[in-house]
Amino acid sequence: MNPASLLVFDVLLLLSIVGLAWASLATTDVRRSVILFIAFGLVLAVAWGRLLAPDVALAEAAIGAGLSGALLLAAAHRQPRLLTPESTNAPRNHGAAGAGVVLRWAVTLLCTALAGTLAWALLHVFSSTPHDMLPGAISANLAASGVSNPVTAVLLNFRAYDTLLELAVLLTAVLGIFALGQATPGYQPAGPVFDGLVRWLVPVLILTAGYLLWVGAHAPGGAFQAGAMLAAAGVVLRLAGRTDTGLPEGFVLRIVMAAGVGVFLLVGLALLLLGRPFLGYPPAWAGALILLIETAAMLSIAATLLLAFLGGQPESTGVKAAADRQREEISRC
Amino acid sequence: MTELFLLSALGLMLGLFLGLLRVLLGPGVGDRMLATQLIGTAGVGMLLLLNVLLDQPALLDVALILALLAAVAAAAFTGQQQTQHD
Amino acid sequence: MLTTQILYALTGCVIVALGLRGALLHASLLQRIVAINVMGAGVFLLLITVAYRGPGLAPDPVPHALVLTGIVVAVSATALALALARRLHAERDDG
Amino acid sequence: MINIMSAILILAGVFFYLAGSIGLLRLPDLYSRLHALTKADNLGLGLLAAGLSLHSQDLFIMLKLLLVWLAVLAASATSAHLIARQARRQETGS
Repeated sequence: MNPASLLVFDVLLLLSIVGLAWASLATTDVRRSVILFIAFGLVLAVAWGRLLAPDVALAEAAIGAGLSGALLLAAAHRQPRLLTPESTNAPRNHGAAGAGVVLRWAVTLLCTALAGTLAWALLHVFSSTPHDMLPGAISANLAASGVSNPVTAVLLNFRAYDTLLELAVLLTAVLGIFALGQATPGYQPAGPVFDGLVRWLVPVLILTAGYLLWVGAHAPGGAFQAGAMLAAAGVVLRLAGRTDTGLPEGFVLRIVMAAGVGVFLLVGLALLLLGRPFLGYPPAWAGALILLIETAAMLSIAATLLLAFLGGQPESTGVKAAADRQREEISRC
Repeated sequence: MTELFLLSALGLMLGLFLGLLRVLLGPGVGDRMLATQLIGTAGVGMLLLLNVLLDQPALLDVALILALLAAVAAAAFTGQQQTQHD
Repeated sequence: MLTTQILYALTGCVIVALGLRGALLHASLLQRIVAINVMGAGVFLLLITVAYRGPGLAPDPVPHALVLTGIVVAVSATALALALARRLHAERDDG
Repeated sequence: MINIMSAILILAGVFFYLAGSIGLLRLPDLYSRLHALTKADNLGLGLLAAGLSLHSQDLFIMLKLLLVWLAVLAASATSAHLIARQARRQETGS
């Protein structure tokens, strides 16, 4: 491979990344900013692929370019008023809206200084002799981890604590969203062309989720990417104007939301009872346990991301809605 | 063959920059969204080429997901939310 | 020390600075959220660059796992921030 | 022989892609730009995928490449339709 032309490719890729980031933040038009941010995510996915990080590229393609983009676009579409400076009519906000030239320059200077410091620190890291202890330890223990994809091994075995806590963070975020208000209103039917797309896209997304979950054991993929694909299927249904996005309701929804953390904890505690360290899988069982945890985590992540897109508790349609209405009537009497 | 793949990737990169210009110039939001679609296709193409160049078969999956989710952003962009309470 | 690493790392630093500047200076809540996401992407770029070992060599999987976690946490934090912004909007309209 | 075929297909794909991007940049209004995009997506990526599947000569990879192309095709057709409809809606002011 000719390194010189790959270098040209790298430079152009990085220029487009910086250009998109700058352009996305230089405008005050919210929708333009969000569209540029989506393009930024698309190019970033290519950069992850270029840096031999296909796991991250998968997540970026599914979440960074897809779900975050849809989330931000829907918000920009919904409330252009709140999100543009004109709406900040309260007097205390005037300073922020028309930040003085001095302030602007001071902040710019500070950020430049930060970038310089970061760059200096990183160059220092790169020029020192590489410490290969951690990657060495991982490849030495990979055979006993139950999976052969090193990233999955780190996430679900060597650093399983981190992933458990991350799932707890996701759960907390959804509970926070629930506490803040109701779901955003549904969408109008999107018409026959988009319906035609939905008819094949949703099954393909669900199939892809299953494929990514399974393949995560030995190749890039795993619960996070699979969960994002499932959530994307729900988002597509929602955008097409369906009220039913495949989310369960009431008690079952709560179980699905907590499944990731719950199964993870149960496995950890069961192992403690069996006299092993918390989440220290016996090598013979590791593969199966990881698949079990990942399946539960995928369902939780999918529910979390879809609820995040809805922006609150979904309006219930079935039995629970009827019960709620009844309760309301009783309290009115 | 490797040279050809690299050259093609650079060609797609050139197209991406042209799309970038359209994203920056606008003028309408629709134009920008359209150019973002073009950038997405360039991304898919580059991932297909990098998959061979860097010998990373998983990049095919990345390209597939990028392609599958391309329509989601457009739908979110054009979707009309029912006006109930805001 | 690889030229690729230096290039990507410097870009990461620039993105972090751009994102931080945007988050501090923008008046619009949604644009601040976008700016924080850009800043996060810069941090991810730095981490992935540190993991990169050169062509044909297996990169360090630990930063990859960190970034994977980071992407998912970032999107849920974004959703929470958007819900918060929506609530602020509703409150301001009432009051 | 197969290498030459695949090279021709890939180069043709890049050519059509570039033609599409130039069209997107040079054409005067949104609707004609929509037209340019389909060149890039349908033909450009299709030829590129065809060239790469000739190169790989692996049935599984060929199927995946076909799937990628079909996904891009359907997604770009749908989003082009949605964007055009949105633009019409704004023009007619409803």
